Amino acid sequence: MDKSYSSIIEVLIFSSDEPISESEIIRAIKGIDGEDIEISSENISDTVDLLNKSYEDSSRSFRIKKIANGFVFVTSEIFAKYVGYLSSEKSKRRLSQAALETLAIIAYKQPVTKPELEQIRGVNSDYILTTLLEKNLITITGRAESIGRPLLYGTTTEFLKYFGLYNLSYLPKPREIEEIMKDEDFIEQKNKIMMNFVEESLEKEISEDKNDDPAE
Amino acid sequence: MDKSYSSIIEVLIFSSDEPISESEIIRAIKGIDGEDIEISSENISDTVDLLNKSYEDSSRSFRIKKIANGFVFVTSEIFAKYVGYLSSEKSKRRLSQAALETLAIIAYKQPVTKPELEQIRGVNSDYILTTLLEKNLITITGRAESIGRPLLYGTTTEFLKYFGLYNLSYLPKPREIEEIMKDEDFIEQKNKIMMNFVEESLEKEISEDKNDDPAE
Amino acid sequence: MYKIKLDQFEGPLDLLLFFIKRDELNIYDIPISRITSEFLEYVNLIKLMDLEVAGDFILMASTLMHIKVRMLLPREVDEKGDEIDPRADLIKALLEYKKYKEVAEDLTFLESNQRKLNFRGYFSADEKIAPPEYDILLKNISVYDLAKAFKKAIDGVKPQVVHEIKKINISIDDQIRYILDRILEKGEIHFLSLVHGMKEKIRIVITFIALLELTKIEKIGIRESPEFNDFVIYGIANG
Repeated sequence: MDKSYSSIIEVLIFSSDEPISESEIIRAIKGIDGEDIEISSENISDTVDLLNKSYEDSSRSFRIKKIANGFVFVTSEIFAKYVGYLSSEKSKRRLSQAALETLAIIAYKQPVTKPELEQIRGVNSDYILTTLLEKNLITITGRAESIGRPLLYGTTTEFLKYFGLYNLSYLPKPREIEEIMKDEDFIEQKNKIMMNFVEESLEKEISEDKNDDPAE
Repeated sequence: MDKSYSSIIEVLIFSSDEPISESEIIRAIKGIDGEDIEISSENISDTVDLLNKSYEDSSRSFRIKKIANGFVFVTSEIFAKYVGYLSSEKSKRRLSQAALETLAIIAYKQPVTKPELEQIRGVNSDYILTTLLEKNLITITGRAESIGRPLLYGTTTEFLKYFGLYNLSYLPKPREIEEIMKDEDFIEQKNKIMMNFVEESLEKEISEDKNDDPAE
Repeated sequence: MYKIKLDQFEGPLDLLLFFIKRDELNIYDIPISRITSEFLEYVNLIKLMDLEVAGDFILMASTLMHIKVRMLLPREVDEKGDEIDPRADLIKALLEYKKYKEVAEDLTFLESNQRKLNFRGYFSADEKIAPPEYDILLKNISVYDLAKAFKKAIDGVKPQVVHEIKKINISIDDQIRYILDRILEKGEIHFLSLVHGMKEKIRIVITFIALLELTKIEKIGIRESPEFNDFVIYGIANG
C-alpha cells in the first residue's frame, strides 16, 4: 500500500458520520483511484494503529475506535464534562433498568419473540419494546415459525454504537448459572447501582447549573 | 492560560454539532473549572492557530476553520473527491423516504394502480415508480378493469429477498405494528422500521457479496 | 417487614430474588410457605396502589400458592423414577432471569463509559466533490420534499406552555434580506440551519414564503441535501 493512503484512510474515517468499515474504506479508495489499487483490510487496521500512535504522540484529544462494525473518531473520556456542559444531547436520560434487562435478553437470544422475552422477564413488555423500537436500539427482524407466527426482535447497529461495541461477540458474557450461585455479589451489585446514582446526580447538577446560568 | 486547555478547546470544537464560538468555549471552561480561570478570546484563537500548525506538521488531513458563527473542523480540500464519494455512496445506499413510502404502499395494497397510489401519497409518483421498477423491487402485474385500464403494480421476488421475507404474509401486519406502537407516531415509526430493514438487508447483501466473492 | 419501594422492582421475579438475597436463602431450597406469605403482603400493597404491573404479581402469587399446595402432597416422579421438586420450574426461571439481570448491570457500565465519549459533531463544512453519476435516486428535490422539510421545521418548534401574546415584528422583506445575507456570508445554506433557533412558527412560515419568493425571481436555487427533510439553498450569480 502506498504510504499516502494513510491520509486518505484518516479523511474517510474523519468525514464519515457513522462508523465506517474496512470494506467501505477499500471500496471508496478503489472507487476513486481504480480497482487495481492494492489495499487490504490488514493495511487499514495497521494504518489506524499508526494514526492512533501519532495522535498519542502529539497529545490529540481524540482517537480512532472500533465501534459498530467500523472505525470512528471519538474524544477521550477525560473531557466528557466539558462537552456535556454545552450539549443538551449528552444530558439525555440513561436507559431504565427495565430497558437494559430487555436489551440484555434480546441481545443474547435474538431473534426473539415477545412471548419468549416476557417469559424470562416475568412481566408484560409492550411498553418497553415500543420505547426500544423508538430509540432504534432494536428492530423487527422477521417472524417466528411457531403458533401465531409472532414477530421476531433483534438489536440494531445503533445498539452497538450506544454501548460502544464493535459487534455482538463483544457483548459481556452472561455467567453460568452455577457461577451466579457461588458468588455472593449482592453488595457488589448494590455498589454498582450507587455508583450510577452518583454519576447521574452529578450530571443532573451540571445540567441544572447550566440552566440556571443567566448568561444563557 | 494553562497549556492543557489546548486539548479542551480541541475537544469542544471537535464534538460540537454547530460551529462553536470563542464565548461558548470560554463558557464551558469556566462552567467546569470555575469563573476565576483566566482565558480570553485571544487565547482561544492563538490555541487554534497552534493546533492547526500541529496538524500541518504531522500531515493531518483536517484543519480547524473559522466560519461565520464559530470554529469547525473541516477536511482538507485535496481529499474532496474521497469525502464526496462517501456521501454519495450513502445517499445511494438509502432509499429515499419517498421511495420507501411508495414501496410500503405497494407492498401492502398490491395490486395497486398509479392513481390509487398517488391518491394515498398525495403526490405524483412517476419518478419513484420508475426508480423502483429499475431496481426491480416492483413490477407491472397486469391491468385494472377500471376506466382507462391503468397498469397494476406489485412487489417482486427481489423485493422479498431485499427485505428478507419468506413470502408476503411475513410482512408485519399494520394491525400488529399499530399494537406495538399504540400511538400517533405509528406511521413515522413504521417508516423507521422499514428503513432499518432496508439498511440491514443491504448490509447483509454487501457482506454476502463479500463472502461470495473472495476476490473482493 | 422491611420498607421497600415497590417500583424499584422490575417484576415478580425481581422481587423474589430480592427476598432470597436479603434473607440469604438457598435458591435451590426456597422456603415456599414463608416466601409466599411475604410475597402476598406486597401483592396486596401493589393492588392498593393500582400499579399496572399488578397482574404479573398476582399471577406469580397464584403460582407460589400452587407450589405450596403441591409441596404438601406426595411428590410426583419423572420417567426415571426421580421425585420432581414442585419448585423446579420456579428455580429455573429465577436463575434465568438473574443471568440477564447481571448482563443488564454490565450494559449499564458500557452505557456509562460510552456516554463519556463524543463523536465528531459537525460535518457540513467538509469540502466534497460528489461524482455526479451517483446521485440517481434524489436528483431533483420535489415540492413534496420541500413541504416535508417545512413540516419538520414547524414540528420541531416546541409548544410553549405559557401563552404570551406578543407582536412579532417580521416581514417577508426582512426575511428576504436575512436569507440573502446568510447566503452572501456562506455561499449556500441548509434550510434547517437557516431556520435554526427560530422560536415562533410564524417566523419560520414567513422565512419559507420569502424563500419561495426568491426562488420565483430566481435569486436563489434549491437542491437536495444528503439529509432527508432538509435541502440546500444557494445563491444564483446573476439573480
